[in-house]
Amino acid sequence: MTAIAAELTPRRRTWSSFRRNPLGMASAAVLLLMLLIAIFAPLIAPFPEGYGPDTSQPPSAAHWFGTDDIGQDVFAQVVWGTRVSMAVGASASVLAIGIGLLIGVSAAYFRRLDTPLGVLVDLSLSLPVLPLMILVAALAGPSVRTLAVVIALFSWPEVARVVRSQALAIVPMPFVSAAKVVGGSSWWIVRKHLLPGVVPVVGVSVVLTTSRAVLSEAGLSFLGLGDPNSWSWGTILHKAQQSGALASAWWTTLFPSLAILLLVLSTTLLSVAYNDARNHRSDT
Amino acid sequence: MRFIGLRLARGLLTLWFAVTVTFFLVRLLPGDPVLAVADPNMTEELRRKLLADFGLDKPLAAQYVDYLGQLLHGNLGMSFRQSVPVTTVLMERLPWTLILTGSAMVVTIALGIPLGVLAATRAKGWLDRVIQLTGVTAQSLFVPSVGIFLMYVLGVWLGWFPIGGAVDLDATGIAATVSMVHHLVLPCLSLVLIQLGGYVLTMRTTLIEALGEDYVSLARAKGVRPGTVVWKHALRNALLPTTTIAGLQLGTLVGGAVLTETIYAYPGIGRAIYEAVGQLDFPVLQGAFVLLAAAVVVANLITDVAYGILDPRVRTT
Amino acid sequence: MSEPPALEIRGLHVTFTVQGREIPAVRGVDLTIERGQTLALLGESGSGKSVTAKAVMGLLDQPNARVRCESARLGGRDLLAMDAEQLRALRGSAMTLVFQDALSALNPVLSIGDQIGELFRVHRGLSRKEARARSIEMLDLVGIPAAAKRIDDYPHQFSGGMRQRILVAMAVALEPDLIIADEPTTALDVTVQAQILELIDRLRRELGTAVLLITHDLGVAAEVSDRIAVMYAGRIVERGEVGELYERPAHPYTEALLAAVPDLDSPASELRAIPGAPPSPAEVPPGCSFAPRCARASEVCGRTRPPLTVLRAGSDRYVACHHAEEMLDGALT
Amino acid sequence: MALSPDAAPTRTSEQESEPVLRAVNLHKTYRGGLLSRGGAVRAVSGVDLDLYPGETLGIVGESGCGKSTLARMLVGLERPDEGEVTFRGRPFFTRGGVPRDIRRRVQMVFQDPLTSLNPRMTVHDIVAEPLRVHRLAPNSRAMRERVAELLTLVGLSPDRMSRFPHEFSGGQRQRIGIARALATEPDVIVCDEPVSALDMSVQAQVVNLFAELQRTLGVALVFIAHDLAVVRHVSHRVGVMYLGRMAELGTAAEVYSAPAHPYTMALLSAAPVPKLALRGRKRIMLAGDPPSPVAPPPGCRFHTRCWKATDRCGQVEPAFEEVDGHFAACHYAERPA
Amino acid sequence: PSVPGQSGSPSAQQAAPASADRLTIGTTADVVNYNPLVGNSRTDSWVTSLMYPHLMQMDEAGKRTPYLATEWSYAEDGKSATVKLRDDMKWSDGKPVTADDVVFAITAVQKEQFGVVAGLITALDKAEAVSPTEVRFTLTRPDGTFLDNVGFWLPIVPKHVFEKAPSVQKFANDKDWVSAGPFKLTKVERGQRYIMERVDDFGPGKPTVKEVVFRVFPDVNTEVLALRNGEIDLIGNVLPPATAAELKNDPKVKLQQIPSLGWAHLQYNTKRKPLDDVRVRQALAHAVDYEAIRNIALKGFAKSSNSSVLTPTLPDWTDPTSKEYAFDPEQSKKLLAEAGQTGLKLGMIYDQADPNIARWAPMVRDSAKKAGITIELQGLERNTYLDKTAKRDFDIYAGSWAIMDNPPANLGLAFKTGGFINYAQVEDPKLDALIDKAQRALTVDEARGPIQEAARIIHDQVYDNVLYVETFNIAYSAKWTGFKPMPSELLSILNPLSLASAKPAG
Ligand SMILES: Nc1ncnc2c1ncn2[C@@H]1O[C@H](COP(=O)(O)OP(=O)(O)OP(=O)(O)O)[C@@H](O)[C@H]1O
Ligand SMILES: Nc1ncnc2c1ncn2[C@@H]1O[C@H](COP(=O)(O)OP(=O)(O)OP(=O)(O)O)[C@@H](O)[C@H]1O
Ligand SMILES: [Mg+2]
Ligand SMILES: [Mg+2]
Repeated sequence: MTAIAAELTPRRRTWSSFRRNPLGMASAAVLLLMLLIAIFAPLIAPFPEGYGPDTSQPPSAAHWFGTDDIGQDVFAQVVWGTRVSMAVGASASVLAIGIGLLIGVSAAYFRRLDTPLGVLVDLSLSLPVLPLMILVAALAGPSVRTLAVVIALFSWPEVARVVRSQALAIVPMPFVSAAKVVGGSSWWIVRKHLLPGVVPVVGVSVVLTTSRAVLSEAGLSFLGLGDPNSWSWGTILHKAQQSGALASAWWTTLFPSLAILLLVLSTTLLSVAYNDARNHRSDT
Repeated sequence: MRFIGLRLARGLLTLWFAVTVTFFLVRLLPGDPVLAVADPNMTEELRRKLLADFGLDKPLAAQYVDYLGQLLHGNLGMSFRQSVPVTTVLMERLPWTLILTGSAMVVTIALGIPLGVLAATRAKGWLDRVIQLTGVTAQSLFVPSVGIFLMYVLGVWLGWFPIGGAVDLDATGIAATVSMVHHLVLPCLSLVLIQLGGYVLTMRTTLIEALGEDYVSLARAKGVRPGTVVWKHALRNALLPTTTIAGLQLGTLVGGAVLTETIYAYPGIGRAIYEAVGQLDFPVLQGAFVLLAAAVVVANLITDVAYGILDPRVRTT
Repeated sequence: MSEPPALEIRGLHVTFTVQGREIPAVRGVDLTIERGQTLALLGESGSGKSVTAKAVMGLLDQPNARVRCESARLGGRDLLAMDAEQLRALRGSAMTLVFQDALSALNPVLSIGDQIGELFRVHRGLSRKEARARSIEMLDLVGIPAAAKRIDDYPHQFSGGMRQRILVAMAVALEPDLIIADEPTTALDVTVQAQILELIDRLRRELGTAVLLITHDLGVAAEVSDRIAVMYAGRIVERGEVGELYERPAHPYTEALLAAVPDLDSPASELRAIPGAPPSPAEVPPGCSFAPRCARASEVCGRTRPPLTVLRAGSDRYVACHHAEEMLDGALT
Repeated sequence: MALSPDAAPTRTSEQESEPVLRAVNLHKTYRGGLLSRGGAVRAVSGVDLDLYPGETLGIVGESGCGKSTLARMLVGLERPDEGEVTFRGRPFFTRGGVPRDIRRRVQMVFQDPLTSLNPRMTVHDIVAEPLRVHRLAPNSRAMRERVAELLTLVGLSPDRMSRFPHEFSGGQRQRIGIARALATEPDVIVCDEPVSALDMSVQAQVVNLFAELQRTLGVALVFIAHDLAVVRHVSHRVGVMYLGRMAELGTAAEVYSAPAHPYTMALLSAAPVPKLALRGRKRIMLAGDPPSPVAPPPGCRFHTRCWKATDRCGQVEPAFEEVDGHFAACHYAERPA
Repeated sequence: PSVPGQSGSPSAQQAAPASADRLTIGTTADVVNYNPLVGNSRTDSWVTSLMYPHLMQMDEAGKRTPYLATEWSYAEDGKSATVKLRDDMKWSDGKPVTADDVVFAITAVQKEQFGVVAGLITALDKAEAVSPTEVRFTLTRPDGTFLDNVGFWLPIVPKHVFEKAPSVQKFANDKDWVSAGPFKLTKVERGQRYIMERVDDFGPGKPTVKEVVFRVFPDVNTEVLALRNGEIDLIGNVLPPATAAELKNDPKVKLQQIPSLGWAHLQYNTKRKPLDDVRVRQALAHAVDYEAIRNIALKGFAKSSNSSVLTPTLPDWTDPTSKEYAFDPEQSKKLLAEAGQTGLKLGMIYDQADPNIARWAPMVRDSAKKAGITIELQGLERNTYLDKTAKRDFDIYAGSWAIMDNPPANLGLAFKTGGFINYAQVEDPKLDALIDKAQRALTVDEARGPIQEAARIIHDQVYDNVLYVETFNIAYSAKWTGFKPMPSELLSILNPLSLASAKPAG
């Protein structure tokens, strides 16, 4: 194997194997598209506000995704919802990964911290999301930021677990010992060796946490704990449900549901494809 | 033995921690439990009396000590709102939740493992792609959307399944069981859908990894039949991560599935918690959390034991 | 010898496809091992030794490997004419493989008794109980003390040497015609190594099994083998009876290899390393693969690949070098 | 790298009498973790050794006898349970860990050349790591130059320094590890099986490199290996370990030609030699498996497998006795008359 | 409706005609408290009001009608009141319902001070049973609202059961119910259903339906699906306007429209600057598009109350001269300029779980924007919302009152200084005096003058900004008929007398 590995760096190898996976590429394209939609939302559709005479219209040329029960354009809602949903997803996962990285690596490297941190992780996994969400929302007001923080608070334990298990595999590696022998401090080793080492796993984690965050955001908004001043896909669904039009005005639920599905699906597929690409054993 | 003792100690620590955190958390919730119970139009005296009745007039620390004391006696207190013991409130819901989440878990595992194996043994073939894609798609579904879709299509249009509820009123004996299953199908299906992907994908990944191991080559070199190679040699090694997922899930079983129970009007504990939050029924909430934490701790223990059964290297005796 | 050789392989090619590129790992290998003989396969890391072994065992059926062979006969049976099921029936009974890394080759979650017994159950159709009894015998045979007690233990409960012996036990359990041992002792220290080699050798003597021993260690090869084949970049470059080959290597690579070994008797001298690195299997030069590192390389070496030819008619020495004759002459003088 | 044959290592008599590294009565026991079944592993129990400037001390012994553990203690990666390691008379293990300047002076070369190099770092970063940690280079230019110098020193072309370790061959990787060890200009380098993962021909390259470095830089080496021939080739003195203890220690010539301890004899006899003449020679086959380090046998640790063992061996632990600078721990050591 | 013993496929159920055996009602929450004196949730009352009679019911115009009481009146001086009871009501254990029970219930509330009623009987001195069918209330001051309040709100409980509890208020009453309504509770499956059986000798007449089953659903959406699927016959909850609009065309479903007794409104915190300035409040009132809210958010299922707190539901009280504030952003801007306000920025709290308000809250924000006012929505979780309201911690409060059945009493609570639901924190002596006067009046005719005067002040001062009075839609299966509608979601067609008279159609 060595002779071949020598020809391509693992990164390039991963990339070239990734490139040949149509699902992975399609997912990446969809994500990119959604990102663009999120960034350029103001150019695509005006912010959905106000009310109009065309209430509960099915999709038409004027309103691609139809209108809701107060006459707002569902397409515009979905477009702007992309922004919030992706922002919450991304920021929650960044936060969760930050905390998870720190805790996971510490637990793996500082043996003494392992047990207390393990208890902390167990605890966090057994904590109920909903009351905490209500609590934070009440103390800080239901805003996109609050949502992100709360979701992050519930996602980090999983990241921490993954990171810890990966870091545990790195800690006994001779190159860590080598760094110690040349005089590197613990902080140095954590920074220069452990963190870069767990980054690839975290890459997958980011994607998965993001998709879970998107679903959580939708769920919380659906339960009425979202930010009323911005549009997210969960908010659209929540409003559709509140208006009692879930089943009849199918367009008010279908499109946001599809958007959620598409985003979560493509992020998940992306991580699967990335994982596959990284696993050179299953190369064909 | 020592290992079990340590695990147990750690479990108790986790439990205590959870009880403490949730105790204070619950009491930080905005709103006034007294308001949620009695008419807001009450006199100050009544208010004080109610607070005293609920034990909310003492300082937090004293309330906490009281609670711990009661908890040690297995007493979870009385529901503010319903004036019945918390245990009663929870035990009414727990069986339903366990039926729903438990059956979903069993079905998921029973489907997920074979599908994962199928995908892994045909890695990168079309069947693998189909299984993967289905799993991932199902996993990405948003519960309320699926719920409404399923209820509308299978319930209202086709009339195959009832809308909401857990069992028919008149059914007794076998008919009751049939009706229970009948009501279970849709909520269970949507839970299975969203969980299946996790199992399939994990199973697939770990099995592919295991199939590349030397001991699999050795089994083949020994002339073992291909099926036996997969199911006997590779699968058991690949089951550990799946066990981890299942263990994690096991711990959340008693917590119910708020969204699913809500959508399908299933009388589970998840909804009870959701309602108790709305009613600021501290004792019920607190009791539910103790139950959740205990379940997580027990599930961890079970997972460890399962690890030991699956992997002799972990065995402790 | 009227009997057919235990193993006879002609023109074995193995090509891997990695990312759309073809990697010919083995390119035309001929191997013949007589019954009761040991052939040691030497060669640099990555020269294709393990791949050859796996190809012979029929284990290379992953989608990215392509195996071609002109003829393959195992004790007279034509391996190429068999279907997958027939081949499977031969594996483990008529030909067996001893893996290099004993810890990863034993299934960690199955007991030793289960893993050995499986052979008897699959190939001999024995019952669970009978298979168990035979497994205990096998453990005894390879010198595991208190075999009956340890039969239900798991691999991690054995020491490295014991695990390796368990692998050997599996390889010899059904008295195969051929044992392929792929670096069976590299992970072990010399005392245990000696025990394992002794064991394989004893079984060869007693059962008349043919052994293909793959090794890095020239010392090991010298001690146990009858004949030696030296591989370089996917081909056999020299083959012959062990004594002759060690005394008078006819290929510069063989010579260099022998020279690089430190000598217990004359520690003072500098070790002689082979300059340069072996060619990547994907891009082997057109001529002799060793030419870029060879001190004797001449212009012809870079152009035409020397075929593996018999050195002297009637002898058993084969070599693939344009300068073989010079080498031998040089050695003589 | 032209090296005349006569420059081969033979320990000169005008050696400095002050050892650069000294280990006294080192003990190390690994206690089982939560999941481990058995008891504590007594990896090293009571090893003394001195390393003099400019010499190579070879250490051999079977797998699991505690060689790596000893090596790790000698470089301060592992704190001994008992005993002390001193560098030029200064203790290694202080309350605040190993003093930084001692860390600088004592370096290690690891067994597996690939895993001891962080696959995510370039060769430059790997070799520069000690320079960064000890702030030995004023700026990045100086650092590059120093790295280039080090790479040249070990025979690697400096223009490949921005590549990753996996792009190098085994021998080259091992050289990178050596370059890293040399970066701080150490006085001692402990090499834990630096060649056992390498091909014969690559092994030859690395062994030659060590010899030359020692000659030009004068570092003291501890050279751990299980290949007896290689150890013989590089060492001035050789120690033989068995089950956490030193069984024999003496000059290479003496240990190889006149082993005093039965274990050494068995080891030497078992080593395969690519000489047909020696084929079928009488090997000393040791009975049974090595005892478990969890419960080492009482008395002489080797007595369970020793053909010379008597009752005394099972009861009394032999002292590590010196005769003319040749130590052996055996009641029946074969000493030249 | 499913027939006992036949729990087959739902489609079979759909085909079958309704039988009088069972009426299934969809509700959205479990019964939290079976003690009617304590329980205060709407969904609880649906069940408990079938078990515990009230003295009076209400007709579609909000007027009190007899139930347990047959007659009632005040003494001349207004310092006492008498109520005559019917003599044919029995508790389910066979004991008759008597004046003692009424006295017990009101005295318990008076003594232990709990529930809605406690705040409504502050004028009560004592209650006594004159005869088994007559109760006399002695009052400390004349209070024309007393009988209406007690009659409508006070559930009558069996003394012989409730008196055994040390504290009536803490009596859970969660099993072995002794009740006196048209149906008695026989079986409870929490989270799923409540089964009630017909009471054959129900005083006002034997109910047609043998069994009433309440089934618990998470929300109206599912209830609608179940109704369409034939699994339930009646949805207790009010339909969201959009659903009602859609169900209108469903032949299998009938809609019953009933007026609300309350109204939806915005209240401005008059203790906060600049909302203490009436011009700012008026500017805000001009910045709401009332028409649009009624037509779009409520799909036309709402009536204007002409910005008056005297809604058209109670025609006895309404003031025909009241005019609705016009949606006029220019006027708003002018008023704001007069008040010296620029860039006005306010927060508006509301209960995110209330579907109607959640829908029009953004409309309020968006129309205010046209007048240059920024309103930031604070859609809150229910308890947070209640907490903030109780603490008067808001700029603008958006909400609705469910039942304002008696203007003199209700306006007192809502607008008198220190009034318990005086969210706007109005302190207006003139208003206080007018309301007091109306409360003392013993007849509507006497009270109407001062109340209309008070309502005009509330209108002009924008102490309350009434948006609309909702027209509730109650859906039931076309297989049923004979319901007696009453105003408000609390009564709708889900009240004892209505269910007692319900029968299968055709
Ligand atoms: N599954 C595979 N896919 C692609 N290439 C492979 C595969 N297996 C082996 N190779 C390549 O085939 C060549 C020969 O490998 P092989 O394992 O036979 O070497 P070897 O002689 O056994 O070396 P070593 O002494 O290190 O074990 C190597 O270049 C290796 O990279
Ligand atoms: N971190 C550790 N925890 C527990 N036991 C250990 C640890 N490291 C080593 N050991 C044990 O200590 C003993 C000595 O190990 P060490 O690695 O020093 O042996 P070695 O002589 O280097 O062997 P090898 O030649 O195989 O490298 C062994 O029994 C080993 O299992
Ligand atoms: Mg190999
Ligand atoms: Mg070692």
